[in-house]
Amino acid sequence: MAHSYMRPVLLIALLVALIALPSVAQASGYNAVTSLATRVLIYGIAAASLNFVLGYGGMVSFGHAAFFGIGGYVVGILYQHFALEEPLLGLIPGTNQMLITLPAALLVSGILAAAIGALSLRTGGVQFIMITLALAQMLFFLFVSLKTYGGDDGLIIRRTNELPGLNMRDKHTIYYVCLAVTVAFFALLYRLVHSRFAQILVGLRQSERRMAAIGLSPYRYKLVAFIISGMGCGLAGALMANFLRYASPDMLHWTKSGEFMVMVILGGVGTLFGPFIGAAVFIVLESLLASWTEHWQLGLGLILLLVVLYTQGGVQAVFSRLPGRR
Amino acid sequence: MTLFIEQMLNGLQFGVTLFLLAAGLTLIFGIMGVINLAHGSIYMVGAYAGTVVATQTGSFWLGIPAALAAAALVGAAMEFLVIRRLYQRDHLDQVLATFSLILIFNQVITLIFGRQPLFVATPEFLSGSIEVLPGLLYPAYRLAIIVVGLAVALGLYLLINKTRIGMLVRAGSTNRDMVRALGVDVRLLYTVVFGLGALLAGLAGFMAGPILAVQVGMGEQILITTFVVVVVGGVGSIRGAFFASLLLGVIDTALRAYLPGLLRQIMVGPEADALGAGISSMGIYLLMAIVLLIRPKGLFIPKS
Amino acid sequence: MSAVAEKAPEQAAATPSLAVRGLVKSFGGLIASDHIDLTVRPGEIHALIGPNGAGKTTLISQLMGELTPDAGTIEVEGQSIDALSTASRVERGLARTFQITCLLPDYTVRDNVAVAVQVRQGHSFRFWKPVAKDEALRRQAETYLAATGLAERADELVANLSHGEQKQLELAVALATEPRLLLLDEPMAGLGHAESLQMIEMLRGLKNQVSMLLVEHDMDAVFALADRISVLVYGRIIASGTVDEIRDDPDVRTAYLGEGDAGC
Amino acid sequence: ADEVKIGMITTLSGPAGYLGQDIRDGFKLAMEMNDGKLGGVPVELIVEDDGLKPGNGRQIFERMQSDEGVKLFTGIVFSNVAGATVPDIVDSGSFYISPNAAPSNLAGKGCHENYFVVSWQNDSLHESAGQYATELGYKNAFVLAPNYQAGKDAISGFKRFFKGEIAGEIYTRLDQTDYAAELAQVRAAEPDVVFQFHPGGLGITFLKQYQQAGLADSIPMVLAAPSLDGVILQAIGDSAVGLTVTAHWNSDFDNEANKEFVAAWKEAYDRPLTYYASQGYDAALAYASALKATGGNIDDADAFRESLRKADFTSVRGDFSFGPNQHPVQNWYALKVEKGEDGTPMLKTIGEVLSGHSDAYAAECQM
Amino acid sequence: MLKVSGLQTAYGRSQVLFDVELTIGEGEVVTLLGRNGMGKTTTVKSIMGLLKPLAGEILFCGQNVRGATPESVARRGVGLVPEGRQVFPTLTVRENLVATAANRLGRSDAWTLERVYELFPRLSERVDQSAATLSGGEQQMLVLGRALMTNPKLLILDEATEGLAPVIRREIWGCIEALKGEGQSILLIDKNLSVLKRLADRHYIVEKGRTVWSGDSAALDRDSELVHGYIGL
Ligand SMILES: Nc1ncnc2c1ncn2[C@@H]1O[C@H](COP(=O)(O)OP(=O)(O)OP(=O)(O)O)[C@@H](O)[C@H]1O
Ligand SMILES: Nc1ncnc2c1ncn2[C@@H]1O[C@H](COP(=O)(O)OP(=O)(O)OP(=O)(O)O)[C@@H](O)[C@H]1O
Ligand SMILES: [Mg+2]
Ligand SMILES: [Mg+2]
Repeated sequence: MAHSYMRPVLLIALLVALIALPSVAQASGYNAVTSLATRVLIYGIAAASLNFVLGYGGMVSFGHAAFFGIGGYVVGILYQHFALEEPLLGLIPGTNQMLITLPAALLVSGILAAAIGALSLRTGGVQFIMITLALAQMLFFLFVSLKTYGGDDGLIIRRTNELPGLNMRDKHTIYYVCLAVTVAFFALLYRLVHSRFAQILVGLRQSERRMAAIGLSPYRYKLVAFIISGMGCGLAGALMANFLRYASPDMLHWTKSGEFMVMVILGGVGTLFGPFIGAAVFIVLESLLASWTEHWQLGLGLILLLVVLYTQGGVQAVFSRLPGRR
Repeated sequence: MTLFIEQMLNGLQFGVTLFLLAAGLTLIFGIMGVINLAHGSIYMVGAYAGTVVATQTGSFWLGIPAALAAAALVGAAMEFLVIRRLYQRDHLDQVLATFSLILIFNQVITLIFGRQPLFVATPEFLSGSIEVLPGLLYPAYRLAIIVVGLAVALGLYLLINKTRIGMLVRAGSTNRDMVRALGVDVRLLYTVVFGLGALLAGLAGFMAGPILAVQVGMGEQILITTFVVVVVGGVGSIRGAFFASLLLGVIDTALRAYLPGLLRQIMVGPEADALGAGISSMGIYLLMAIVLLIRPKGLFIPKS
Repeated sequence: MSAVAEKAPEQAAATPSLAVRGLVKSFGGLIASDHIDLTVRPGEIHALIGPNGAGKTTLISQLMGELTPDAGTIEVEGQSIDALSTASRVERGLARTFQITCLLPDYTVRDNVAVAVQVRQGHSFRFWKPVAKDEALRRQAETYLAATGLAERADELVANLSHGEQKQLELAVALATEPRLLLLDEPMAGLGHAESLQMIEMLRGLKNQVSMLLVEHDMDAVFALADRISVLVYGRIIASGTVDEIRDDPDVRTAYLGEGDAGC
Repeated sequence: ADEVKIGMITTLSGPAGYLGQDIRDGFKLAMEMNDGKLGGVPVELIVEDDGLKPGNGRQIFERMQSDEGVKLFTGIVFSNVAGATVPDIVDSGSFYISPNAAPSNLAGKGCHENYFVVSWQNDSLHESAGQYATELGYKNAFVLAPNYQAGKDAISGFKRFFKGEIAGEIYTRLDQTDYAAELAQVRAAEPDVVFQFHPGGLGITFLKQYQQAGLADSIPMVLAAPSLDGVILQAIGDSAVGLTVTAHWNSDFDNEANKEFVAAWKEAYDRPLTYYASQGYDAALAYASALKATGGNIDDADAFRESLRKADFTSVRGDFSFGPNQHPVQNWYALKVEKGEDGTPMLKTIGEVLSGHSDAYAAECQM
Repeated sequence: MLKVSGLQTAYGRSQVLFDVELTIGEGEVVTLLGRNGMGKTTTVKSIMGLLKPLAGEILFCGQNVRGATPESVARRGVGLVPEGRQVFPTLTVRENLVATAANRLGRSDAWTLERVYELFPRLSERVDQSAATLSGGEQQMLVLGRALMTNPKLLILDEATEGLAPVIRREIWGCIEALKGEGQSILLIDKNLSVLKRLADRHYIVEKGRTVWSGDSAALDRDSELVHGYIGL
């Protein structure tokens, strides 16, 4: 199969391109491309995380913005306590060290995912979609009314978190940090989706009844997958808060969950890199079209519509149908 | 006491309004099994079409057929051009397709009617209040909504549960090919039913005109609430959607009306108000979460 | 088969493989299991026959823990399994096939079996090692496919299998869990003549290693295989005995077999 | 001089699209009235829709700044987009003039020397309403606002200046479509006056239902400008007659600059004129003043900032200057909805409520 | 009535039927035999229009129906009892029966609910139960009843007795025999060779997507050696 050797080549090419991107962007005078690419990387992580439960596990979560948002707020809240120099709840000191905030975001979003997952996995199908939505919306309303952390106006993070030895005020540095995290994330995800665990997860998507009949308790596996996925989104949220230097309830709103879902479907459900491609296509289209016309949503809508109607399985499917790759 | 009755009446009325909005969705989502995020857009189309015609002609009555026709036509066209290709596919493709339709509809409405909300007059004969109980005045227009909502509920119930069309639609949603192999033109049937669902959305949109803002994006605001109604009631059940609407309406109203007051008994004023508002915003979501945890299929679907 | 399965009969020689006592299950007004008592001896093939809707599948689902009985107890090899989840029952050696096939349609035939092997091995919380490179798993899966005559179809997607092939795969998957008590829900249904014969041969080969509760309407198969037969009618066991006893039981003839040639 | 580029990041899509549209068109009007120049310097205005997403606002800024070399920005409608975007703009040395959103976190400690506001600070809007309600002699007021930051600011702003009692306080929801429960409470509380803050579509809905519930005739209402802008007024029609509003600007202001502006708007656009447009227009005038003073040289940031601070332009509002946190110091007026000559309701200015009013956060700002 | 020749059909890229021949005359009962996976169901689906054949000819009552939609094939009078019990799970028993009921050809002795209940008394006990919760055999009866309610000219039964108790099976054979007596044309797929031999007029055997043998019951006995090779008897 052409697939097996084409793929590593393509991936390496992509990686090289991503590494070269800031310099190329600068040289050609399109500096903003670097920030655009940073956003793509971050959303790529979020979408791929969602895809892990949605595409592989068949759990259509409509509440993943909750994890994205909480990841962002962990960074924001820790920063605020750091800046004001008053510990959180009188106990936990604030910090602006990325080596602490990222793990903290992972931890908190993991705990949140465990809670939300434990509740919502008791249902399935449409009910699961709606209950994840409901729980995420509750969190949204909570943050909207939390005046201490800016409520609806959000939390401004005046300085990006620090990493020892790096100048985090430089846009290229942030880009490379995000790229490194993204590469690590996808490497892990690659192993994960080919593991025994994923084999089970994909089986559960196809028939829970069958999986139970061969001796498996579905709930535990689904919950673990949900937690992993929530942590991925939390990571993305934490990076986003660092990149935007801002966290707001907007990150938790259901429309954000919807966007993630659109990215996943656009790129290709249940494929490893599909969601990443989906995120790239979505974000790039959005900003490209918006810079051309104020009626960009019309264009975006039409393009998305054509993609669903004429590609079966998203953008990824188009690639794999190109001649010579089958 | 009058206040309490009034609040309950408000709750019921809000519930019926919700049902009016959810009715079309029950048909399309609950029964045909299509996740149609653009349902709200059709609601908007109905509101705009009806309002524009009513304003241009000066007659509220002429607005009604305009709203119904526009919504039904747009709905049928949407089914014919887009949705029809997606029945066999994953629900997720429906999500993406109808999401793009939202973007398209909003932009097209903006291009045609501009960005400002439209002016809608309440029809003269419904603009006053009626004394429903001694000392309890109630806006006539809202009573009209209740009447229309109840009529729609009854009509839908009969259609789905007592007619062959209803059976065929339900049958088709689980096994399209088999329905076709038994000699029924499912495609036509679905176009018609989708059009009917759209028509109901259009009706809801037009009826909402005099009490809400007719503006771009008005559909998305109600979309989630209506999905909640359908799911709480039990997907596919008209009866469920109806009672869930009333339940949500009453609970929501009661929370808004009484929760801050209750909280104020145990906390200081402003905090109680903010917390009360916060909890009541979460109200419907909280309710849905609780309902689904206790009855995972919704209220009106038998357990097994 | 594996060592466990081989030893099982001796170990449990005294205790029955399966003992059901006073099992009751009703759906609304309908009583699907009406105080069922049933024993499957170690190593035997115990056939359960009865008219459509008698409650056979419902009984199997209760044995597997997919449905909760209203009353009664179930013991496997002398131990109560009433409180156990489906998964733990499988660990105790129970396995079933589904009358209306229930497989993983997007997996290949081999993967369907491999997943079952993997679950049996119990190393499923492994997030790192690629499963596709696990040769041992593949090979094990293939032995079960060979046993059920599906070896040639190993790489086919299950969605592309014909109905009969899916029934064969049902059995292969159940075998992959290395059961000591196999609950077979109409394994012959949908099989062609040749395949039915093949299936009978195979089940006969498993005899004495695995106890079986065989639900089947194909009387040729039942009479060819069963050591004992129980007859379930309207949720109630109306007769229980050897093949000959049952064949001649007048009640069974009217309720189930019908008069005349029993062959059809 | 060389052409100067001004980047406008604003919200053009969704229900709130009309706000951004008016800001943009007000700004453009100022340019068109001067042959595409501001302060005698040719200007290119680049507009982009942020879709009300903070991340997009930030992205648009990056692109405009680095790819198109824009250094002067304006346009953001909503506080949350401003929160994600403005700090970046000003930290990078560019200038930002807000034509609308002015959240408190950027007005006090978070103020910045390159950040200017020509509209108001969020709280001031409602302080004037509180003041006016007091002046009208109302003894107790029922207050309602959505449960989000701006809503809370509104109520606290109102209460800060209202001397009477609060008969009831309700926080509504941002996505609420039915106010019957709240209106019943209002009716039961029998207040002298109702103050409510519900901008845009929410306001239309609230006012329609208020009128239908028969409250419009029995309980008067005092509002701040966002709850009854020109568009809302048009959408609810006659039932608005009699409502009182406090604002920093109105179309009937009797000064030359305003008359010119109003006339030009009517000439150019066939839709109601809102205060958002006036703020867009003023933002343009503010840039014009600084461009004129510096001769279009924006590279000397200090000089440009100095000339901006002077606020050397004739605002359509009349007197206008920047306070220490570079937010406006201005007068607030009382308006009343009356039937105009052509029979359609219009806002009429009836008096001054506060003069030379600044905001509560200015003191916290250290530059 | 039905004439199939040179039929070729594929699922996606994998071709399953290569050359299927089949003829059913007015009032005839014909069987399609073959091992699992040889293409019997695929043939049926191709006839019904549920699959689009690659090549070949399908004439129903003299009209070419190859490539026609399933609904138009059904409306011309083909009734299908599909393999694998495809009831409409969310409908009740009664609804399953009436939803698609029709008498398009204007039969005088049309099937009615009563007649179906008479044929399958068990169904009449389960009128308002949702079809998903029926037992396997009950579902099979329901599907058969549902097809009868469309009053077809040609009835296709794809393993219609699968999973039925011997009594019921016998009843169904009886019913098919009665239908045959009324002149109903039937295409049968089943593994119950002894009954098929008695009931059917002619038989076809498919092997790997090709019609490899055809003939009447007597010929089937005569060629038993050959037949054994194909279907393992
Ligand atoms: N979930 C349920 N709700 C209501 N009735 C049910 C349910 N499940 C099964 N039944 C009824 O219980 C009875 C027994 O069903 P079961 O599937 O066990 O029959 P069976 O003996 O397996 O029949 P068959 O041989 O036809 O498969 C049937 O009448 C069926 O309709
Ligand atoms: N949906 C499908 N996609 C791809 N291949 C299929 C599909 N369905 C069936 N096949 C293949 O087509 C061949 C013929 O299948 P078909 O279902 O027609 O067999 P059959 O003769 O009806 O067998 P059975 O008696 O087992 O039902 C089989 O090899 C099967 O694997
Ligand atoms: Mg059964
Ligand atoms: Mg078949």
